[in-house]
Amino acid sequence: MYTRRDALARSAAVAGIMASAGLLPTAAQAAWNQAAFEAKNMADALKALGGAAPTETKDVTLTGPDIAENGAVVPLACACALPGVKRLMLMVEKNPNTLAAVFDVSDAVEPNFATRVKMGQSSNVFAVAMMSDGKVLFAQKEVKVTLGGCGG
Amino acid sequence: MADPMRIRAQAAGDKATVRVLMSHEMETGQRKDSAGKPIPAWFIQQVTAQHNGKTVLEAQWGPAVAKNPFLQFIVKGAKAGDKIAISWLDNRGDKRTDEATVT
Amino acid sequence: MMQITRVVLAGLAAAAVVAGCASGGMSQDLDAEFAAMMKSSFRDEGIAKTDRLQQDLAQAACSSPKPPAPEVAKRIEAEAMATIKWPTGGQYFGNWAAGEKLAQSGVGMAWNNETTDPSTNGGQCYNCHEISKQEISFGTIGPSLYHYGKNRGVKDVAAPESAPVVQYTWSKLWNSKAHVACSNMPRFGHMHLLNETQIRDLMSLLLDPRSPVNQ
Amino acid sequence: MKPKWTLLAGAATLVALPVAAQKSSAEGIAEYRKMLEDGNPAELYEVKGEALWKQKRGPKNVSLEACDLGKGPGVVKGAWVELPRYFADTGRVQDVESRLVTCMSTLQGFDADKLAATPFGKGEMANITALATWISGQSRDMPFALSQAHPLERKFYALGEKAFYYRAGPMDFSCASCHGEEHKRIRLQDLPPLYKNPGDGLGIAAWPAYRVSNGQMWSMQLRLNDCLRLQRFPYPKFGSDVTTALAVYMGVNAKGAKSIAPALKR
Repeated sequence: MYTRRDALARSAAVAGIMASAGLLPTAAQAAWNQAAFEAKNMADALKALGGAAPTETKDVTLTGPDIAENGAVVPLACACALPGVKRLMLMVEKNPNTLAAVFDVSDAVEPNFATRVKMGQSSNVFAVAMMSDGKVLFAQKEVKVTLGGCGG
Repeated sequence: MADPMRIRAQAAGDKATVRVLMSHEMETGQRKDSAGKPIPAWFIQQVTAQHNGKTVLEAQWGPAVAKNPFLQFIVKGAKAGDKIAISWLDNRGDKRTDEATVT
Repeated sequence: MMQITRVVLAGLAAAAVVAGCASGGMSQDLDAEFAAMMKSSFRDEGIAKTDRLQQDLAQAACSSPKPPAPEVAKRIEAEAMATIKWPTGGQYFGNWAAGEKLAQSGVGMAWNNETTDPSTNGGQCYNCHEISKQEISFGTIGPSLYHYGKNRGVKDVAAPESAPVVQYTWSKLWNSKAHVACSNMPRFGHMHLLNETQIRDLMSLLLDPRSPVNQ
Repeated sequence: MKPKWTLLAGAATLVALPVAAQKSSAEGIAEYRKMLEDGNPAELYEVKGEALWKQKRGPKNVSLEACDLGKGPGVVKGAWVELPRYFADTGRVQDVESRLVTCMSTLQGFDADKLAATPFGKGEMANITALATWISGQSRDMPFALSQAHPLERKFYALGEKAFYYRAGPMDFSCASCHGEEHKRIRLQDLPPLYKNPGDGLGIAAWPAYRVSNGQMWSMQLRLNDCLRLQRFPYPKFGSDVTTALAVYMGVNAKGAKSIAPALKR
């Protein structure tokens, strides 16, 4: 069984090895798409990422809560049942910038990712798949963000 | 230096589910401090995962990913004893790599 | 500053007497130790000074799992009723939309707030009450206020037959202890938590037939 | 450890229930919490806390491994669910955080007053929170079992009860205003009834906890501090007797309740 102690002991050493082997992502390799992350809607984000107009489909699944107890942490998962997925993305319609995360799918991972996003208010969220044939597919759902606590 | 990540990689059948927690502020750049001054954006932009040294996942994140980020993905063909390494790079150029063994 | 007559209790022994507790030697010792503990444990921070720990009659009498004796409760209610300031010019109503905003906000009077000016405070209503159906995030410490005016037959807030419920609601908001000695509800007018304008807005939220509360 | 597949199982459930609107708010919130269960960022603080416990630090450059949390020097497992308790060496009833201050001062040579005056989330106080987080996790699933053997422990229970019901301040609130009845909530958050055993993993049995609303790790001292802030009380000093007395009151009431700390909270 993997323990936390192992994690601690290894992490420092591993960082050194990977850095010397040039395996860390570096600014030079940076593929961070600023235009996509600054887009204010799904269409602009997709344009910046070189994607076509999206089609809604049941083959992309988006998992998330109907109600978020707090918008600071909203669990979302995206997956695609079709072969030939190049990229999966998570987007939040009413956030200041729509695009939240992009996952590049390789043959070695399943097109199925989960993370947690921030939401400023109740909104539609999207899971978007870019396919190797150029098609762009998406699924959506509404997540209600509630106010909680004493609010003081 | 950034605090260590917490990585769990558990094999089931011919694949392994990897769950990662990263220690990071993920500051959006949209908030103001108590004096009304904008707090500059500070967030992880790129995440890379490797299975036994081979890159299997590259991700780009924006500031909308929640503080102390969580990531879950499934690596095909990974078995107990394999190594999973995760690296992140933030918009200030800070980076961190941690490794775990698949159980 | 607050213009409230406080029953300043030197030791807290007096509180126990008011609350109808036994006042044997043990309990008096404990009261003295409790007072000393409270004094040494807290410090001033911003607007929240240690004088906030001094209790008035209602606070002292309601600081026990046991309710106060009936005559004490009656006295608290009568004294609270006498504090009620009726609205200037008989103007009970304001703007329900402003009232809804106040009901949503829980801000005010904590050590991290800059001022005790009521105009910066919220009413905290949704923390404890269901109010309009649109807001699904509501508390249950207080009763549901959905259809508050409608359930009480208020069709026109200015009609003479509405007067009793209008006055009751104003007095409840101003000093809840006028009706229930140990009510959990803050005394919004009496303790300067909200000003008259704000209370008018809450009155409209609760009673105006056009308010979402009464839809 | 078996993989839990919480999120994936959740996916199947969601697909099977297309008419989301028919779910009650409470069910929706329960589902949200379930989705966050796996992968609590509190784990990051546990990792940090364990490292801090073992690391040689402070003016004397020693670790905390000889710190006595009540079960003997260095015994961490099970310590959390017995705190606060009476310590003969200090002659005081102490909670985990005030005990950590004692150990950091006597063993490591830190200045106890400076530690206690450090704001939450900053410097050594952030370290104390991480240590408390790890220590609490070492008693996970264990039942609360505070001692009432020493007279001072019994006195603190009585003082805690008085503090729990003490109404004061501009809003007349006491702890009991919110936690004095069963089945109440503020907004959508359930309020544990703290005058009795609120049940496994509720009330004191859930703190320290990671707060998703602000992304902060909250210790019991900070939990109480913020409750008292929202009671509109003046500022409770770190490790003060009122905070310890309240923790004794809650801890004794919670006898037998299983700890889930460190938990995840709104």
